[in-house]
Amino acid sequence: MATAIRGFIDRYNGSGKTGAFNWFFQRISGVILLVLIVGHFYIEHFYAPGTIPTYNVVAGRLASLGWKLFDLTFVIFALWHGINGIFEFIDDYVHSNGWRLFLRALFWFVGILYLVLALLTILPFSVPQGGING
Amino acid sequence: MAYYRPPAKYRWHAGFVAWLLHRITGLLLILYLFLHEWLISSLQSKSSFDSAMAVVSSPLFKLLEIGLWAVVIYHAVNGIRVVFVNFFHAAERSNYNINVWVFWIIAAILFVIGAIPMAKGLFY
Amino acid sequence: MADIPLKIHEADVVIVGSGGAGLSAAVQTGLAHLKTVVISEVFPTRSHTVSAQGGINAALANMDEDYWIWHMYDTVKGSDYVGDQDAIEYYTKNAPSTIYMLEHWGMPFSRTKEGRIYQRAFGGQTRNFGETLAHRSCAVADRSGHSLLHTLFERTLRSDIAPYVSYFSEYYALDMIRDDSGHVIGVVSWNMVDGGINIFFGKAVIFATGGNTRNYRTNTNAHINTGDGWSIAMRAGIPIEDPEYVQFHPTGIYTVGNLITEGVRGEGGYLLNSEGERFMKKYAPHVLDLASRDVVSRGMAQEIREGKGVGSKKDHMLLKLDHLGHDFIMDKLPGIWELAYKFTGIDCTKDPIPVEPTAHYHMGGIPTNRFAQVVIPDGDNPEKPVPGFYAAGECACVSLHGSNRLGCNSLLDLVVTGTQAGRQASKWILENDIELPTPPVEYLADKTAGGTIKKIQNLFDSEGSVRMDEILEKLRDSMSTNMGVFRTEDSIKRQLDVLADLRKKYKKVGIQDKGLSFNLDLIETLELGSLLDISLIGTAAALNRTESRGAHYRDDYPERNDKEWLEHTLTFLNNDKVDIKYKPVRMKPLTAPTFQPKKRVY
Amino acid sequence: MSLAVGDKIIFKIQRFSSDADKKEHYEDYEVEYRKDGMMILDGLNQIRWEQDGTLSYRRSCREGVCGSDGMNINGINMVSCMTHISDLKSSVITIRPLPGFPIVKDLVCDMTDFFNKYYVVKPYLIEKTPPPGEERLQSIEDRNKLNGIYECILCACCSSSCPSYWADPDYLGPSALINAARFVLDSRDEGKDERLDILNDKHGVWRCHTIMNCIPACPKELNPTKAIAELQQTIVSRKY
Ligand SMILES: Cc1cc2nc3c(=O)[nH]c(=O)nc-3n(C[C@H](O)[C@H](O)[C@H](O)COP(=O)(O)OP(=O)(O)OC[C@H]3O[C@@H](n4cnc5c(N)ncnc54)[C@H](O)[C@@H]3O)c2cc1C
Ligand code: HEM
Ligand code: SF4
Ligand code: F3S
Ligand code: FES
Repeated sequence: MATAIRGFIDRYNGSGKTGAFNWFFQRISGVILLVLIVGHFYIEHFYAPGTIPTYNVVAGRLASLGWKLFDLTFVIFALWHGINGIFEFIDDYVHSNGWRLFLRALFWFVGILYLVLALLTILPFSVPQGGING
Repeated sequence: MAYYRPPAKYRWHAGFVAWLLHRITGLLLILYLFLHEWLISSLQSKSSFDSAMAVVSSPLFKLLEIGLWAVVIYHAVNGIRVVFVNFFHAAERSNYNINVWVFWIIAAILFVIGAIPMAKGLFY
Repeated sequence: MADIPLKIHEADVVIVGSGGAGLSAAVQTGLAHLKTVVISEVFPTRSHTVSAQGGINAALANMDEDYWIWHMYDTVKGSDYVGDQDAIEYYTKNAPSTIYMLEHWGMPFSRTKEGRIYQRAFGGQTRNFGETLAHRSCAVADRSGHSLLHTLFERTLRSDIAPYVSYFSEYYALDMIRDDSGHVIGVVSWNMVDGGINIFFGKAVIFATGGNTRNYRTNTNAHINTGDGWSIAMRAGIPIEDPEYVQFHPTGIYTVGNLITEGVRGEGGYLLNSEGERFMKKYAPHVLDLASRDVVSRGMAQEIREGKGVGSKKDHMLLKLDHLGHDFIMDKLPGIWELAYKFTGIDCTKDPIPVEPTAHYHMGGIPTNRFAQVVIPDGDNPEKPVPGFYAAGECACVSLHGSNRLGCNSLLDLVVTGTQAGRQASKWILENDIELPTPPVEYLADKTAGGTIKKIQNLFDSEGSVRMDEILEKLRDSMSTNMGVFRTEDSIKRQLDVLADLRKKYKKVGIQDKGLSFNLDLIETLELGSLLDISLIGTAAALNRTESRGAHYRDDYPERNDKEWLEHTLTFLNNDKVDIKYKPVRMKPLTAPTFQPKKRVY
Repeated sequence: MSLAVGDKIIFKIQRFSSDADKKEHYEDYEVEYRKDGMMILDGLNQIRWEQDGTLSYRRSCREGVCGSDGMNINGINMVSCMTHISDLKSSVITIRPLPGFPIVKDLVCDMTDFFNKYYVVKPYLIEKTPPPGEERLQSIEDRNKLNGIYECILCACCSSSCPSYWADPDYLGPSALINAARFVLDSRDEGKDERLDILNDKHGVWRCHTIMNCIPACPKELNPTKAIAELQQTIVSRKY
């Protein structure tokens, strides 16, 4: 019995991947996201009900560095938080080490891809094409 | 000897439901984020952007947006409750169940506050 | 019915029972680096030690001045002078270091303002040889047994012991194995989970199978407390000492038996009869409801006999404590409030709790000396050790408790005698070069366990018409009526007849469950057999003892008779016949002067 | 629904035997309500002794301190010996073994995994400095930190109610974690770091999603969720 338990204990020792940071950051980023997401909704949906967010409106807003940073922070936090959440799923429901590794790698890749995509999308908005009123 | 493990069943209660919804809404949100970002990034020209925006400004999409707001506000408020449980002992035996309901009510109120301007948008 | 699987294990020490006593022994054999196997009917922390509430006695003097000799005096007096005084001295002297040891192992004692172990007052515990009340019972709120058992189990999980101690939980001991020279070399058991006979060979065997008062209608004991240890020992030719002394706790909850601690009366609760009279003033004019357990139980039973019982059957008493006030009860006795509320629906801050004298504890047991070696009479020697056999805890009789145990002395008994058993067995194994028999497994199994296997096989094969519950119900009712607080020659003889009849019926008992996996039917049927055995020897011994001493009260012989009866009973069971022998009480302590028998007044 | 002595209630019990069966099935038994305050365990005993001897379950102390008889009664985990039939307020009572464990027979589960996880958290006092000749001192306040934690009876009602525990076979579960807290919060313990290192694992404290099924499941009225939060805070504040 003792050896069986020893093997069992080893499963909890020395993995190096404790999950503490992810857990903690999930909470921190959640609270930060609360501010960001309410801001995002306010600006996109409540601020001027009925107006259609045309390219110009958005681009106009994004012309300022502040808004650019706002949207970037939002995307980065949301991505991090959301993908972290998916990792939680994986740890809960996927039990083979191979699959766990594969899915983690996959979502790291997806995460980085979308980060790049976000940068490429938000940064070009800074130069309004054809002027604000065009 | 062959033991047997049937799938687990358990009676629902507020905390259980709250967690399940949190999971589902979290998943919906990240999937929406992927979709949203992919869509916007593919609309790099003004004309395509504006025509897409016209589509998503139709009443149907406005309704879906209100749904999105519900998902967001539920996830956000429940997330704050989780933080309260983790760091401020918001799960005493005497109040753990009530707290879930309190946060649900807060979520409902916030949802309505946000949904009103959004609903107004439906009629423009 | 499929074939019964058979498995053989070997170890240095085999411990049967994982209550406080068994675990204390396992710690010691583990420390001696001996391969130890603990087999138990239940997972260790489910043993009945977990139910103890009050505390564990030791003269720590944390609350007021106290010495072990005062503790010794109280124990001897409580035993009604049939306790063996050498053992009692060893035990009370070692009590403080035992408590410190438990504290070091992590037992979460309640604390005093100074940060020391909290001690409370309990019945029969006095200072200065009976002068004033002593605070001697070291307590963990009202969960002392739970904490004790968990602490001991935790101790065996530490890395210095864990590799040496293996637990075989849910293995039910069926019989023990003695070789031709009488040396005890193993235990035959039944794997309750998957089914099958498992034989555990060991150089020494320690029995710690706990209490056995399940043979009474209302009792404070767990479902598993069925006297298997006694029954197994008797089948191997070992006698049981003093089985006639059964302690009745005055305040078990009416009809269910769950214990309401003595502490309720300590805090000012008292007993009432149907006329609303505080009747204990008749039976113990000085201390009233706080007299020792045998005295209070007797008082209650006497009232019931006189028709002053409460309820439609006039068969119980009321424990009144509402006058203490709601806040006080919720502060000092919350556990009691919950038990009473759960089991009777009564809110004891408003109404009294219905209670009755309830079978609680067997003072007797497998005879041992103070080294926890099992001793049997041999020619002129009344106490010859059985090689390789040790016993500890409630199933053993050292005898520390004589004919009446004091509250909170039992938990101490478990740890002290359990530790002794573990140490002595280790010493014996390490000092002697013991060879386990090594003939072919089949032969060995057949030779030693053949009879047991056949017995089980028969139960599986039989189409027995009698169901175990009929016999059990009858047994519990008749024992309560005939062998209760009061006994007479008539009632005892009546009980012997009932038992003879029940034992005959039991031979025709059948089981409905013929499966191997977790066959509770089989286990309960086997347990019933043990209950019948222990009931029989207790009854037979009670018939012989024509005096009243401690928990054994004969209406026809109401006085204690030191001239003829200052001795221990030894009962042997041969098939359905009980042979009774006697052995002297060890009156001489190790260093203290002898406490001579005196009239016991409270 | 209120019950009177003499009424009949139906116990709908999930049956399974690893000897013979491949799948579970349910059997109905009629139980007589014999006295006020009758517990589920009394009903089970009635069935075993008077109707069907093949029914198996664990039980020992019959007063809620040994932890043998955790089972799922009308969808909620409880110990049968402390559950009043009348409190359930239903005429059909469904009884199943603890969810999430392999079933050996009827209401008896294989608890090996549960106890292994308990052993993993080093559930014992770790001492580094030799103790004094007497007891170690501990203030009343320090001792009171253990209240609401040390009373655990290892009944598994909490772990077996936890969806995380069902999902992740490596999750330590609320019971093992509250027993870890028992020592982490003990002022006498000197092994906090090594114990917290074990708990600080993806399948340790971080796998609790504050689902809180474990709170109402605990028959001793303990609060595993709170104990886990305490551990999480301790680890986080130790690290960050
Ligand atoms: C309700 C109650 C309250 C009490 N309160 C106090 C108190 O406050 N203070 C005090 O000092 N004393 C108290 N006592 C007495 C004391 O608790 C018991 O005497 C003591 O716990 C017995 O311990 P044990 O180790 O000998 O046996 P137990 O703890 O009963 O353990 C017996 C062990 O033997 C095993 N076993 C039995 N038969 C078999 C078998 N056939 N095969 C395999 N294993 C078997 C069981 O599984 C179990 O592990 C109380 C007793 C009761 C019932
Ligand atoms: C708005 C404020 C938000 C807050 C306060 C918040 C809070 C939280 C918290 C505390 C958790 C951890 C739950 C747990 O471990 O049990 C969590 C999980 C999660 N969140 Fe958020 N979140 C927010 C926004 C978002 C957004 C925008 C997304 C999507 C991009 C998202 C996706 C997820 C996902 C997928 C999970 C995992 C769900 C689970 O493990 O059950 N969250 N959130
Ligand atoms: S915490 Fe409660 S439910 Fe969980 S094992 Fe302990 S006593 Fe049982
Ligand atoms: S139910 Fe499970 S997820 Fe946490 S709060 Fe309780 S352990
Ligand atoms: S039988 Fe012990 S907890 Fe129910």
